Amino acid sequence: MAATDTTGTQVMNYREALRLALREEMERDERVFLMGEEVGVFEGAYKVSAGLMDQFGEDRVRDTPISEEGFVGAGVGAAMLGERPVVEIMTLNFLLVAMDQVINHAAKIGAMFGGEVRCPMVIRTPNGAGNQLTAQHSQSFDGWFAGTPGLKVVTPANPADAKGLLKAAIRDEDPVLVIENLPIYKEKGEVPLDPDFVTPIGLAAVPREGTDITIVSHSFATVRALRVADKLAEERDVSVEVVDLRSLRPLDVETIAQSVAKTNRVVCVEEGWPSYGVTAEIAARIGKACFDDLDAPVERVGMAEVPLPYAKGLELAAMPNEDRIAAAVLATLGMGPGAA
Amino acid sequence: MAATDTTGTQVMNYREALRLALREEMERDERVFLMGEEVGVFEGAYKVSAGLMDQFGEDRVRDTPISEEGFVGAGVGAAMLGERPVVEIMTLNFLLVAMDQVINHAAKIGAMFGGEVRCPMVIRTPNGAGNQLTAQHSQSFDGWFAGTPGLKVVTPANPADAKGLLKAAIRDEDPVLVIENLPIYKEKGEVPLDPDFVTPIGLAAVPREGTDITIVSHSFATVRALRVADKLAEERDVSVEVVDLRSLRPLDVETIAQSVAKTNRVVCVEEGWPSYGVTAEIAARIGKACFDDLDAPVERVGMAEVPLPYAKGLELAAMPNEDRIAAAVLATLGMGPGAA
Amino acid sequence: MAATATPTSSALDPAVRRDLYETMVLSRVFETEAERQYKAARIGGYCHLSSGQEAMTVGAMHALAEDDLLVTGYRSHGFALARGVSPEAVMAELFGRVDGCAHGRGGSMHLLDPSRGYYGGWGIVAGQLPIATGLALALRRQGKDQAVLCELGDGAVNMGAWHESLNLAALWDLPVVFLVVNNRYGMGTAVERASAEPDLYKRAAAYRMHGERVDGDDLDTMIEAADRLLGVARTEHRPAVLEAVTYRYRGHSVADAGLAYRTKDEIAEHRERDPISLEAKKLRDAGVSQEELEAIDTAADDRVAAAVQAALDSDEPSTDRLAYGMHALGSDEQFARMRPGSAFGEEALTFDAGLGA
Amino acid sequence: MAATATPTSSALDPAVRRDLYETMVLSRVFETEAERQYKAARIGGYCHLSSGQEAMTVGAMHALAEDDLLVTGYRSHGFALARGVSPEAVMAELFGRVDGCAHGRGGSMHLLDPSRGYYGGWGIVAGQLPIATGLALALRRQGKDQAVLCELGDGAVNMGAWHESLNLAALWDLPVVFLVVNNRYGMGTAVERASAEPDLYKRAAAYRMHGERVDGDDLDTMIEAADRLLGVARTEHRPAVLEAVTYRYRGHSVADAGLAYRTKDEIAEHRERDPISLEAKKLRDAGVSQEELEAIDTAADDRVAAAVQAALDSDEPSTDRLAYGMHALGSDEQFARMRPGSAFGEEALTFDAGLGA
Ligand SMILES: Cc1ncc(C[n+]2csc(CCOP(=O)(O)OP(=O)(O)O)c2C)c(N)n1
Ligand SMILES: Cc1ncc(C[n+]2csc(CCOP(=O)(O)OP(=O)(O)O)c2C)c(N)n1
Ligand SMILES: [Mg+2]
Ligand SMILES: [Mg+2]
Repeated sequence: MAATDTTGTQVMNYREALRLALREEMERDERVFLMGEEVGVFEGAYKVSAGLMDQFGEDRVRDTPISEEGFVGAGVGAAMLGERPVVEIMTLNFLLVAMDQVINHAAKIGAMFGGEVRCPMVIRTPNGAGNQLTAQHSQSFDGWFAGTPGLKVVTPANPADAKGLLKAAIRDEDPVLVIENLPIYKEKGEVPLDPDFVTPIGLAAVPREGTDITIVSHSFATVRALRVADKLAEERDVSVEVVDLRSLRPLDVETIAQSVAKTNRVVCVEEGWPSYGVTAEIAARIGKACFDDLDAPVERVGMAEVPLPYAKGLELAAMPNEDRIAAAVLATLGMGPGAA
Repeated sequence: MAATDTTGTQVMNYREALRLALREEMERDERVFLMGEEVGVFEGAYKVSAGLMDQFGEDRVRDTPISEEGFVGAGVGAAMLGERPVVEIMTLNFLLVAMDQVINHAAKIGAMFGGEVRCPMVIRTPNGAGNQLTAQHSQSFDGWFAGTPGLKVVTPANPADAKGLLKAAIRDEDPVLVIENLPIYKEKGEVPLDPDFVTPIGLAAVPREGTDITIVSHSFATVRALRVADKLAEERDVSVEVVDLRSLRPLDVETIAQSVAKTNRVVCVEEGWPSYGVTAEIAARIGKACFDDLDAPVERVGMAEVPLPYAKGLELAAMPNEDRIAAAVLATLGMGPGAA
Repeated sequence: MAATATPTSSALDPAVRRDLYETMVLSRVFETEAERQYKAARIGGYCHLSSGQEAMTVGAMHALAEDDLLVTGYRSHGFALARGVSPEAVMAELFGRVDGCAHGRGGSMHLLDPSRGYYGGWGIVAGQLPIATGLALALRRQGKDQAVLCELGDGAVNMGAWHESLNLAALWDLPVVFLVVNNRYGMGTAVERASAEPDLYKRAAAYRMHGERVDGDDLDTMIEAADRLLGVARTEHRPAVLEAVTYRYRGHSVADAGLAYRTKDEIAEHRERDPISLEAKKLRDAGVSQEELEAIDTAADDRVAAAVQAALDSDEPSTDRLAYGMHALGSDEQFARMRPGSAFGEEALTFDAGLGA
Repeated sequence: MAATATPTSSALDPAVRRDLYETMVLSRVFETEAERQYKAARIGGYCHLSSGQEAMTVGAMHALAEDDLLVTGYRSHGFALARGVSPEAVMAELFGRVDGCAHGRGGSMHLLDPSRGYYGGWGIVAGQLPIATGLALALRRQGKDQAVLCELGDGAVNMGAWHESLNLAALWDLPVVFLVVNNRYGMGTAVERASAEPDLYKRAAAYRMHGERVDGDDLDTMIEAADRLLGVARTEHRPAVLEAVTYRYRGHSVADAGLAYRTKDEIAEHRERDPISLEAKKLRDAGVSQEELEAIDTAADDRVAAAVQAALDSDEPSTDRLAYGMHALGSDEQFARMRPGSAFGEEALTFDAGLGA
């Protein structure tokens, strides 16, 4: 997968795209180093960093003890002194034990110290559910970080953005949380090979245009949204536009509003719990920015509001599966069961 | 303040009302005990527990080391074995270091273990800003907990609810987060003396009725909302209805919707950052439940989205002060600057 | 600091030794079958096996008194079985069925049985330590002379929760024994690459707590130490760290081949000192015949086959009961007013309905 | 384990001793004035004084080399002053003015001066430890022979962050000295009521790290120990714990009378061994006259009065610059598309405008 050609694109999966971004940035900038549990000898719990310790050595691909609070904070300190740490957290769930370093330290530095010192660090970690990992291991706290002034939060939903956003994050002068996603790791797509390809932070994408209704989503929900759009186009002749947020903070309200101004109907989808979640903010923004454009209430679809149960059937039922999304789209269009 | 009369009401401040609730519940039920930093000898950082160690002894009013993760988790374990721990966290900011025990342990127990064991614990802690405590000490993460299935979250805004909701929380069989508030501690009000007075969890209050517009708020934002309502009634002849949420999870959408159905206009106010915050959820719910009732977009007012700066002038400007709330109300009524 | 010696169990009654051997074999056979069922996609999620650790597990459970309490991490099939949870209830849990010990809600990582004092089965590294500390605090408040055994891995000793829990337990004289299962690796990270003090038991001294290391692959050693330290916890209300050195044969979880960070030779070397073989030898030395031992194997096979069948026969949980158990009875009423503008069909979420459809 | 001895500073040059004394007096006078200004409502928030701890502070800062780094908790006026941050910049920070060392954004708890290697000034108990560890890691990555001094309180040693940081520092051979300021209490909780091992320095052993306890009220002792351990950190890249025993005269913060948990007698007893008086005696013994000592007092008074005046003369930060510093230059563009449907007037929040109006 290590491309030497740097023009054009290559098909690779999401995890390979992340690895390419890491490799390119580590080659470009000595200050970049990777740190986390099992990133080195084990090559990453999800193999994102496979081969990197061999290439860059133990200092730049640093295995840590199980001590998230300690090594996230160590990343903060190293960043303050001009390093460019990329800290891997095995899954987003484990960031709970390091919350204080992220929220009350990394995010505070720029403002609290009057601009005298910066914290250019990256934390990368997958969110997501779907493999029966049960209640403690299947969560998406994306909105908590996106609601924290001082942080930036990006959520790539395909391999190209995985490369582009991770590189943008590493080059950013502020703390950036890159939320990857377990089910997308194996998804494939075309990825630009240009080592200076970056995806700007704060810019949503419209991976599918449509005219009848908008689905706003991020991370794996975008993958689902695109599938639902395909299916509804085929089966119900509905034209769905998909807005992939890509960045939760800053949030690109402009792109959302433009889409809703065109379609006048919208469903917001997320993998996590909707109440007080990401879709709450999206729906609230749309309610204000598009008040006169909306022909129907903004619908939301997310995980059922329960700690995710283990049994496969329960898990599938609880997750924002494509049937539930399609049903919400049709209901918002007045095409649901019971409609004419 | 220790009332022996148990009929009627008595004027006391919020902190005394909390203390009364603790004392009554500890007298009623041997299993109830208080634990936290400085709750005993020091009588509480904010003196809520003054006198309780004298009355109940060191075992039931237990001073802890500075180890929030440890003693919150100890509360979880004790609750699983049938105790009724009330864990004080000095301020909500410090719950960040114990996040994992709250979110990934306490909240999971009932569902993840198939209903085989429960966790009847209370965590009480003040949120809030306003005394120049600066970025690390002035936060309101209320929405994060309210967005966590398995938890219940209440936010009393006056002394009577402080007593009633804390007692309801202690008697509840589930983990309940009682979010108190620093600026309200000294506010006074009538408090029922009946030791069986409780405020039901999940029921909003309407402390002020009005016809022109609704302000939805909780915690200290309700105190502000009531002041703004007074002021606007007097100065601009505007009739503001105030809905005090009291409970963030469960959330009483019914009471909000009834109010908005009457007034057709609404401003949501919170002390924290609005983006991805509590008002996002409230606005999203209103957008859906009251789609046909709204005559104007739902406005939101909260803290400016910056880590709260120290300097008094900056702090005042950043907080959801009453001028900003009043301006939002008038703008929503079309009475703002520039309006006829 | 030194723990008061209590009568040791090293002179095990032969019948008891045989029983314990049966449990060790059952555990091994159960896990071998679990791996097979995982590969057949009847079990999902994470599935952490403990083959190779049976002497440690069974020894500790033998020392645990009936009314003592147990808390573990996620590598806990053996603990559940040795504590008396039926293979049917454990296998059904792995299959995600209603007859599982957590009614199919928890899976491999979240086994439990409060009726046997087993309070889970937790998945966040070291997250169970504060909880075990709290259980011990509750015992003290209730004036009981019972102990809590809290299992954790060698990787868990580097988490902040370890430090806070041990300090609280020591400061408050709580009856909890922290059983550090040193199987040499936390995922792919060897103990020396993770712990600045790789003699993990020595860390107990930072809390003026007793700590000791034992050979976790020898059943008698394990029983003696666990029994003694649990005894101190019960009677003198003093916590302790018991580090049991052992080895896991399989990868970290079923998904890990377990070879990136260690050699086949290393595994083979440990297999030569297999705890089950060690016990078989002791039984043979005590006169148990080869046929008898084989009968134990066969019985375990049958027992596990029956557990698989029972799990297959058990119902899948009804999807109408997604929120079962989440909140206590009566909470539906509290949530009733949340329904308008529902984001997720709160209508469908009820807490207090039964498990059935 | 034992730290290699490096030349000690106990034979302080008389001029240096005098300078250090001046700093100790300055610190005391500054804090007395800060308390007065707090009561006059010119200073808000939390304000933690360190009167009584001056020998520890000034001694540690003397041992810190110019290119070493410093991280502290929130009780840090003395550290900032002794590190060379001007009284004007510190007082202006307490007053919330633009000429404060954090431009009025941080206040008493969040002093800093990166140009002097001082990386804050942190308010969450033990939150600064992982950060100090990371600074030391950066030094190592950069191949530098500098050290980090990380101040923390006796109460902080019970936080998980302590454990994780010390393990990382020891495991990775990081040049950081953890200076535990044991002033006997964390708020109202005495050390023995919080730490199961009240000899705090002994906890270093849990990481095979050197730890030692010194009399923090004796300037020479403090300098010798800090110098020696920082030297080991710089040259051998080994961390250490230095526990300095001292006492705070005032309450936990200006809001605390400081008497609920200790007696007036206890305070009086400690005042009898006041570190400034001890140093004054040494100076007098070395021939410094009473007038000279009084002149130092007067100079400190003047210096602090000038600082107050400068702080008063400094502008209040413009409310148009609420978001100053939050994000790096160029971030405004990233946030531009967030404005429609603004919840909080994003229009008003710019990061890269200057500090002025
Ligand atoms: C806080 C946290 N971080 C990371 C993980 C992922 N994880 C699960 S098990 C494990 C290794 C634990 O090793 P050890 O404590 O030695 O136990 P063992 O698996 O050997 O039984 C890791 C890193 C987790 N569950 N929780
Ligand atoms: C995590 C956390 N918990 C609680 C607090 C509140 N708090 C501030 S200072 C303090 C006492 C700290 O004592 P110690 O470490 O001895 O330092 P000292 O104040 O004596 O300098 C406490 C409990 C906090 N800031 N952070
Ligand atoms: Mg292990
Ligand atoms: Mg102290």
